[in-house]
Amino acid sequence: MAFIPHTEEDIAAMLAAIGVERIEQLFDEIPASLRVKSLAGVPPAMNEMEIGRLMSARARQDGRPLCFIGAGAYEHHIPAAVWAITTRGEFYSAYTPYQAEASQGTLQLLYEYQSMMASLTGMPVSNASLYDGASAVAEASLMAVRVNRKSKSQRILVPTTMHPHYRRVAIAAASNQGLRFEELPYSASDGRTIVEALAKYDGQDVTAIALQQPNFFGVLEDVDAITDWAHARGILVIAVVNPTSLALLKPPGEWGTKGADIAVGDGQPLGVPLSSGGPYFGFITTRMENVRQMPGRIVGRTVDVTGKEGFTLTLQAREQHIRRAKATSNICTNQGLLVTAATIYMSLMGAQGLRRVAAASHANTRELVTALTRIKGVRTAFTTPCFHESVLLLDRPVAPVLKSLAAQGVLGGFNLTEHYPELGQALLVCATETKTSADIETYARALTEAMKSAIAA
Amino acid sequence: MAFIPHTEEDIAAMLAAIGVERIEQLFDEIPASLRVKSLAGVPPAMNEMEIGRLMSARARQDGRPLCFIGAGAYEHHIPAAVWAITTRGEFYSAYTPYQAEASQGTLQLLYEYQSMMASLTGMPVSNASLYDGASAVAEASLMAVRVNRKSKSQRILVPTTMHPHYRRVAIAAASNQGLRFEELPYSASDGRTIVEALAKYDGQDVTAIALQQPNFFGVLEDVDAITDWAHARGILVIAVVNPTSLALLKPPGEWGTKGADIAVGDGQPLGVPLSSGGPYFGFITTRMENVRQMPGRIVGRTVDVTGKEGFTLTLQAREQHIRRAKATSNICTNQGLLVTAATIYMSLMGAQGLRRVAAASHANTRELVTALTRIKGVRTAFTTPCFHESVLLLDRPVAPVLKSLAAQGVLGGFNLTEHYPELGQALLVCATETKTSADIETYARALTEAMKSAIAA
Amino acid sequence: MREKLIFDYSHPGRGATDQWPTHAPEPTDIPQALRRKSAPALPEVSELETVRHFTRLSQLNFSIDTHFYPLGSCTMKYNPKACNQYAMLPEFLARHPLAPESHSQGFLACMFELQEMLKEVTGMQAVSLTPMAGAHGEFAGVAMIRAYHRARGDLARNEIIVPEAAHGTNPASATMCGCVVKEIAVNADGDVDIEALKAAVGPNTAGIMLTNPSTLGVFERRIEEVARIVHKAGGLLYYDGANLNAILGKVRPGDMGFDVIHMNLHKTFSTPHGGGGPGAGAVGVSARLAPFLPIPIVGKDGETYRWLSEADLPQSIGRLSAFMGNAGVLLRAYIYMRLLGREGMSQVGDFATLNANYMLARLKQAGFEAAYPERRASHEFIITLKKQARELGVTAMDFAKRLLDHGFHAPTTYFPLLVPECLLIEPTETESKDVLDAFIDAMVHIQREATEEPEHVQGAPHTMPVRRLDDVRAAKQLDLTWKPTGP
Amino acid sequence: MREKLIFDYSHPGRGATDQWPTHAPEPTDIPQALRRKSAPALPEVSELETVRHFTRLSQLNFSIDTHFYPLGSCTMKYNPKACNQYAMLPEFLARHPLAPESHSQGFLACMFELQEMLKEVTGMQAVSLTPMAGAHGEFAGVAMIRAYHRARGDLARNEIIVPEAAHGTNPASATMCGCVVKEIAVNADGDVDIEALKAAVGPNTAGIMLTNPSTLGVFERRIEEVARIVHKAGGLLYYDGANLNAILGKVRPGDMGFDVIHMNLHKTFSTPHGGGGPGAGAVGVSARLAPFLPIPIVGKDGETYRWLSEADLPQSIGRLSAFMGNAGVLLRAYIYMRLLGREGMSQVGDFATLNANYMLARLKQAGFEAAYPERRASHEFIITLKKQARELGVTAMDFAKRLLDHGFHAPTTYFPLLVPECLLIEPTETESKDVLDAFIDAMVHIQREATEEPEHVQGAPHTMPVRRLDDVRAAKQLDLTWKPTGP
Ligand SMILES: Cc1ncc(COP(=O)(O)O)c(C=O)c1O
Ligand SMILES: Cc1ncc(COP(=O)(O)O)c(C=O)c1O
Repeated sequence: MAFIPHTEEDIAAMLAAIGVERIEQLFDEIPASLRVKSLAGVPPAMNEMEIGRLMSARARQDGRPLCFIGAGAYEHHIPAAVWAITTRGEFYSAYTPYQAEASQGTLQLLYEYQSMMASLTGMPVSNASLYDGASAVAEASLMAVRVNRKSKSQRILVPTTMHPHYRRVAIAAASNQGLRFEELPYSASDGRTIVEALAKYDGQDVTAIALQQPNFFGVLEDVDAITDWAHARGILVIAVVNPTSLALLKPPGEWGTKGADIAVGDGQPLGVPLSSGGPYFGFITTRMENVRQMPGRIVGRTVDVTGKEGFTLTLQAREQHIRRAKATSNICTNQGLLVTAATIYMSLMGAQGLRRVAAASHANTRELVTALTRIKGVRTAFTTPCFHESVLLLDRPVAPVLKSLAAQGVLGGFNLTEHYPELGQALLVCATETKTSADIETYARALTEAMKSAIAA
Repeated sequence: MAFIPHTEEDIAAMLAAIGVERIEQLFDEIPASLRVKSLAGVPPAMNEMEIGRLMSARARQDGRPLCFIGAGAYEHHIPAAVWAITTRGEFYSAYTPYQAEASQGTLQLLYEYQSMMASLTGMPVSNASLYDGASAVAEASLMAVRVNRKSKSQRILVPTTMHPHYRRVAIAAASNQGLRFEELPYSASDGRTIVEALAKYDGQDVTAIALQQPNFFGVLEDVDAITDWAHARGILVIAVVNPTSLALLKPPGEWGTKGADIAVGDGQPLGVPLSSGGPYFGFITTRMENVRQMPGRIVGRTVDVTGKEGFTLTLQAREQHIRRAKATSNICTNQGLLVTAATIYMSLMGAQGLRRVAAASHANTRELVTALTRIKGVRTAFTTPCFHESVLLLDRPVAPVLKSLAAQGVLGGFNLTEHYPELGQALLVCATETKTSADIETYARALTEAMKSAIAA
Repeated sequence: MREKLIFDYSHPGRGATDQWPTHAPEPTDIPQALRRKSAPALPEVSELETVRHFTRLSQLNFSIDTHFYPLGSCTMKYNPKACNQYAMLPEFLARHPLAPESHSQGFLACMFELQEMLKEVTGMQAVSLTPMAGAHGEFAGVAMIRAYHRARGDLARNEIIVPEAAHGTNPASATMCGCVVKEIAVNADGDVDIEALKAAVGPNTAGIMLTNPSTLGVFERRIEEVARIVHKAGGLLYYDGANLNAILGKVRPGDMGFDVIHMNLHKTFSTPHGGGGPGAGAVGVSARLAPFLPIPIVGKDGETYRWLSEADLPQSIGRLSAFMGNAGVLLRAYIYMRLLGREGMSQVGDFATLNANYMLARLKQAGFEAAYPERRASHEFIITLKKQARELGVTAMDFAKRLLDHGFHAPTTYFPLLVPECLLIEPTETESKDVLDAFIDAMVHIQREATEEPEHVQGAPHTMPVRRLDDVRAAKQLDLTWKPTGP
Repeated sequence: MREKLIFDYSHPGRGATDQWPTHAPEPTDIPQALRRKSAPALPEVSELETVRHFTRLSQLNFSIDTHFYPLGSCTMKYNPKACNQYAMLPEFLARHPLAPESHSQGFLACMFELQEMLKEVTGMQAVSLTPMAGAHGEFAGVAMIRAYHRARGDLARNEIIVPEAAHGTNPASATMCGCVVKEIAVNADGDVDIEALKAAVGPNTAGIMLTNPSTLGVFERRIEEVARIVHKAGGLLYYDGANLNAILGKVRPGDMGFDVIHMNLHKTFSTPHGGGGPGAGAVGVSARLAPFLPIPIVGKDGETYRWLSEADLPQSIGRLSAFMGNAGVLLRAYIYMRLLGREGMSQVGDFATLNANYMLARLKQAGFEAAYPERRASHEFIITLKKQARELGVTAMDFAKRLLDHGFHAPTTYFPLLVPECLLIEPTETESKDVLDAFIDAMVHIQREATEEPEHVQGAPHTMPVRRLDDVRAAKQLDLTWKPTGP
């Protein structure tokens, strides 16, 4: 019996103590008509050796292509120490630190995480994680509605330049509560949200604006101007940021004159493997005065009965297990293990290391763009300053080009034509610090090949 | 500076405390003429990301061929739990448990290991490990000379059927002290040591006989007869055994009427990966009366000053750090981490699991032999009972056949022609429990192909 | 044992330089106005300091790998190491979520088969793996219920009925979906009060959320009647799968009449709890809700697996995560299910239930008061210490803290809220009788201590890295981040 | 914290069945006479019990990852996690030692480059990686010395000179090679007594074994003279590389005149100590000893790597292990050396030495007595507590045990034997000044305690899983294995 330690003797003694003869009897309160007849659709058990072979074969099947896709998930170097420690049983197989005294390891780590994330985003407080970056935008929008009591509209402005999946998740998650998300247009020539277009909202009741920096195209928005515009009109500012970029770019807490009100994003770049899209983690930080409107767990430092310092979950009155239908969010299980990895990652990197990761990734993407735009039929879409990701325009359809690249073992980027048809045959590319000049050469050679075989548009 | 935590400030404060101005001065006792000028032959540093890429590429280069080689190193299933726990920092980065009170984890584990290994071999005591199986044969031979005080000859009989590398290691390691190893012939028809040939030694001074079971061909020797023959003549018996086989086969402690005197072998099959030949570990067990002649570390159970049970290194007076030139061996650092893995492995397997591993490996090898001998030009060398390894005879040269198999991704076995030319074109094959019928089919297909392309002898 | 903050190790100029890119030219093309002025206050520590600090921190935790962890409602069963090892194969870790299908067939095959297995064990018709935890699955489920009613033009249905014993996420999720929550009572025997239910349903009823077995540790016996009442009123039934472990292979939510369910893969299918997460809250639905499932879902065309998205499911409630949810968790659940296989599934239900009923019987014999003494335990059960609290001044919290000193993680305390001074105890099937016996011995020991030396229990824990912590101070004098002290 | 024996968890019929082959037919072809009659007494435990037991055991250890571990002569530096991760890539783990060269080029490239790098940092002409620990390398080295003399017909040379401060493995290894050991004195300043050396050499001298810096923590200043004397007498010089960390990138054994050396890769090149091993004791030689190196060695023909064996090296001392030694350890050393690179090598020597001299200076200032107060420390140094032992009855052992209570592994105690009541302290370069300061504070604290409350020090440790253990009883009442009690 897989993972079940009971011997025949154990079972007999246990049944005797209960006063029944067979385990079956323990289910006698379940209506007989409902009992499962068979689970034929579940295959027979494999032992560990067999599943190991199967999984290894499946992994090999997907291979290790050279990946230049970013689009919200970035392949960064992950120090070996990160997961060697993260997967230690004491972190891996513990749960939410409800029993603080027996969970000081997790709690202190979360306190350290909150401190790092607050500093990175330039905000005073952080929670202990949300599901992912996309759902964090939804949570931040809901939080903005709670915080901005003066606004009754529940209108949230969202630039079209925000990750299209993030926008869809926000709509799916928050529209049921009546929030309305309105798109802000961008300029097809510079890839940025059109600041002038905001004038349209002057004098209207708007709850918040969510602004992604860098935006989905990698382009840097004029966050200062937009933040100041919003604050002047009582509109809250939600910053949606890539944590790696914050080693280099102005943190949300310093946007405009007063800083953004809430910062969110996906923590994946901080030591979390690509892993098909998850588990990642969402982060959220805010001003101290908003802390009681934050969703999710928060850890605080306190003392024990002898005055000794210790850590515990705090401000639980916000949460579902206390406040139930009136909680700030329904989140319970969060992404703790990924926060563990990220905290170790940030410790190893420090500000300087993280800045080098950002700078190297940025430089590599520039090198990539230079190499690719040397190829006939390939040019850059925007010349606006960007961070570590860039849009290319092809003179022929993107889809078959990507297919041909994939056949050569190169994942050439994210095809923008579905989400941004107005840009034409646009491709979003990214080369993080993990890519070498040789890799970039490989891509360039493969693209030269691919462009040849694809028919010009 | 890789792994060096010193800041400029630290360095200045430390130099000041020492009273020097530059680190260089700390080396002022080294004659200037001797100082290193350059280390140009060492390449510049790589960072972790770069070495990770390099090692991944090198690993991929060697691939994952389907392996049917045994010959002293066996590919068995290793439960994921084994190395997940073995590589925990507390085991991985500790050293020999000199400070017993701060090393109870390692010490208790070693005590448990000794208990398991003693029981598996059917002997009363075990040490805490030797380097590997081959060097264990050498240590056992030296130990036999110390134990068998009546014998003055330092002659050790070793069957030709013992692993040829083991024999060579024993000679390299022990002949400097005057031990002489004499080979016992085997029968080319049944692959076993010729018991009758022992008669030649009747009446001679022989110190010990070392007997491998199963022997290098996988064939089972008549250990009872040989053990009794030896004991009747005051000759010690050193059993050289595969620990997996002991779940099924008679343990050394039960060989003949009185049992073998010393049992050794390589612990690799117990949860240690093939890993190009090491690190593995050697084990040695013996009768209680010989314990003071054993080489290597031994752990004992004792009590602390309050009477509480605990574990500590014991009988250290045998060892080099106390007895120096008169020690039972020069071994100091042993193979502790591998013993950690093996102890976890044996716990997960238990007697029943280990027996199933042995039985499954044996059955798979039989299936393999059946499948391969269906191919024209392939037959078995011996029909004698064997354990999980078998000798095939080809009607054409083995070397090119193996080469052709390798080109098809199959490592077809160990070529016996160098070490056992008298057998003709002989090939040693093994299929452990990790091989499926489909794998065996793959081999058979590949061999059919390979036999075609190779020229008949 | 204390461990200082990582920031206390920090020194300007120190760092794990080996981890940093060697070549990192200044990004001169980024305008100064968009740049950061001062570096964030991340620690500056060496790799050894980092490893040592976090290794030492880890040792301050209780966990399944080190301690019995009978946290009711959380199913803290053994997390097989194989699930982690094989989910972390280099190729799986490196797979980009937007990789083309040509480089995804291995991964997608696992996901497709996981969907199929989950359908089979729950009796549902379709599954989406995308929700990232139980509560996320609840959100998806209620959102589908709303979408279903809306699609039928049944716009008034915005009430979700929830028994008072429900987990907090149930009402909170309903609120997240813009629904109004109606709590109904449960009977003295732990079942839903049928009369209260009848009174609650009506033309505004969107649905009911039920956990079965309930969080009271008993099976809802009149589930068929409940289903009839709700369905008749035009509502749908939502199944909170947190307690699926109890009935795995015994009875299926789909057969009980549920229209939509979530499963906590981090409970029933043994993916790690990770100190708080990640989880995975796959949802399953009956045929009529299938069009509304959140995307993406894995489909199969001939021999090829592919993502189904908006185009395939135009009525979908949409996306719940940037990509496909907690893929790495799903891989672990897949491996676990294949390891258990058909036979293993129903053994889970058998032995989880056997363990709980054994503990309940033994504790009752030892004089502890069961909340539902006449009922079978499911995979968990409730002990109420209201007598101890009243007579000895020793509360459930005191017992919980004292259990830590005995080397046991405490059961869930003070949940469900309707049972006073309660301990919700869930041993799981992977624990041996020896462990259960030792826990029971500890309870008996603490009970004796509570009589003879109550202060000792009230003052517990005594052997943890810290003594009992001041939660009130934590919430009043907020200290949520370390701040660098001036230079 | 106690943890019972794994056997105490065992129950007949329990087991981690998932790990067992499903199909395991009876081997009916193996005669009963050759079969085992009764099963070995291995534990019968579940996977969770196993994981929990060994995880808990691990927590009872001090280790580099958790504690400062200044064990002199052992170089307990940080073991980078990268070395383990990349040495354990699935392909490396699965590679059979007898795999053909067609499937070995990646692995062999690493080994070849490792050989080359080791040659460069030691100044030797050829290297064999096969010895499995330092002592094994010593054996190989002395065996080569003997083989060299023998090959020249110089058969009388069987004496190995060893300074009295030498590590026990030196004389023991010489004996293993059938040599006679001659110990010579060292001076009051820690250098070899040149007169004693001159008296010791002669026509029977096979060679001398030296550690430099010596185990006394000082550099042998007259090494060139020593080399001249020994070489002139017809002997060869053996270098025990245990202390190579001190001089890495500063001075090379080959340049000092050594003919043969071993390196402890598990010290200088940071492969893990594993609770006692494995190590790797690669040997390096000057040109004249190259023909005698143990096999196998990795050679390069054009672009192809291949094993050199008997055929290539007919004068080799032979094989020392069944295959090629501790290959996985060698991979870790290779990765470490590539991470450090050229620059990193000499920083090791710099900072290992800086740390030791800093501690020595601070401890001297605090009133502790250095064994060689006039000398520079190498990467380690000796404090003698003979005054404390005499005046307060508090011994080096007592200090060592009390240090455990302060969260520090003890330095090496009572070695070298010639310094009474000694602590041999080796901080290594990977420890920060903060840690060294904390250790010094602890020493000062214990010194004060030894004066004011000597019993407390003598009774240490007080906070470990056990108090001081009875070694005498352990050796007298031998209890070396657990035995099943009757049924
Ligand atoms: C009964 C019940 N429902 C729902 C949940 C919520 O699940 P999750 O924490 O995965 O969001 C839990 C888990 O804590 C639970 O116990
Ligand atoms: C000076 C010295 N020489 C030799 C050795 C022996 O090395 P090993 O333990 O690797 O066999 C040691 C290690 O303990 C040592 O310190």
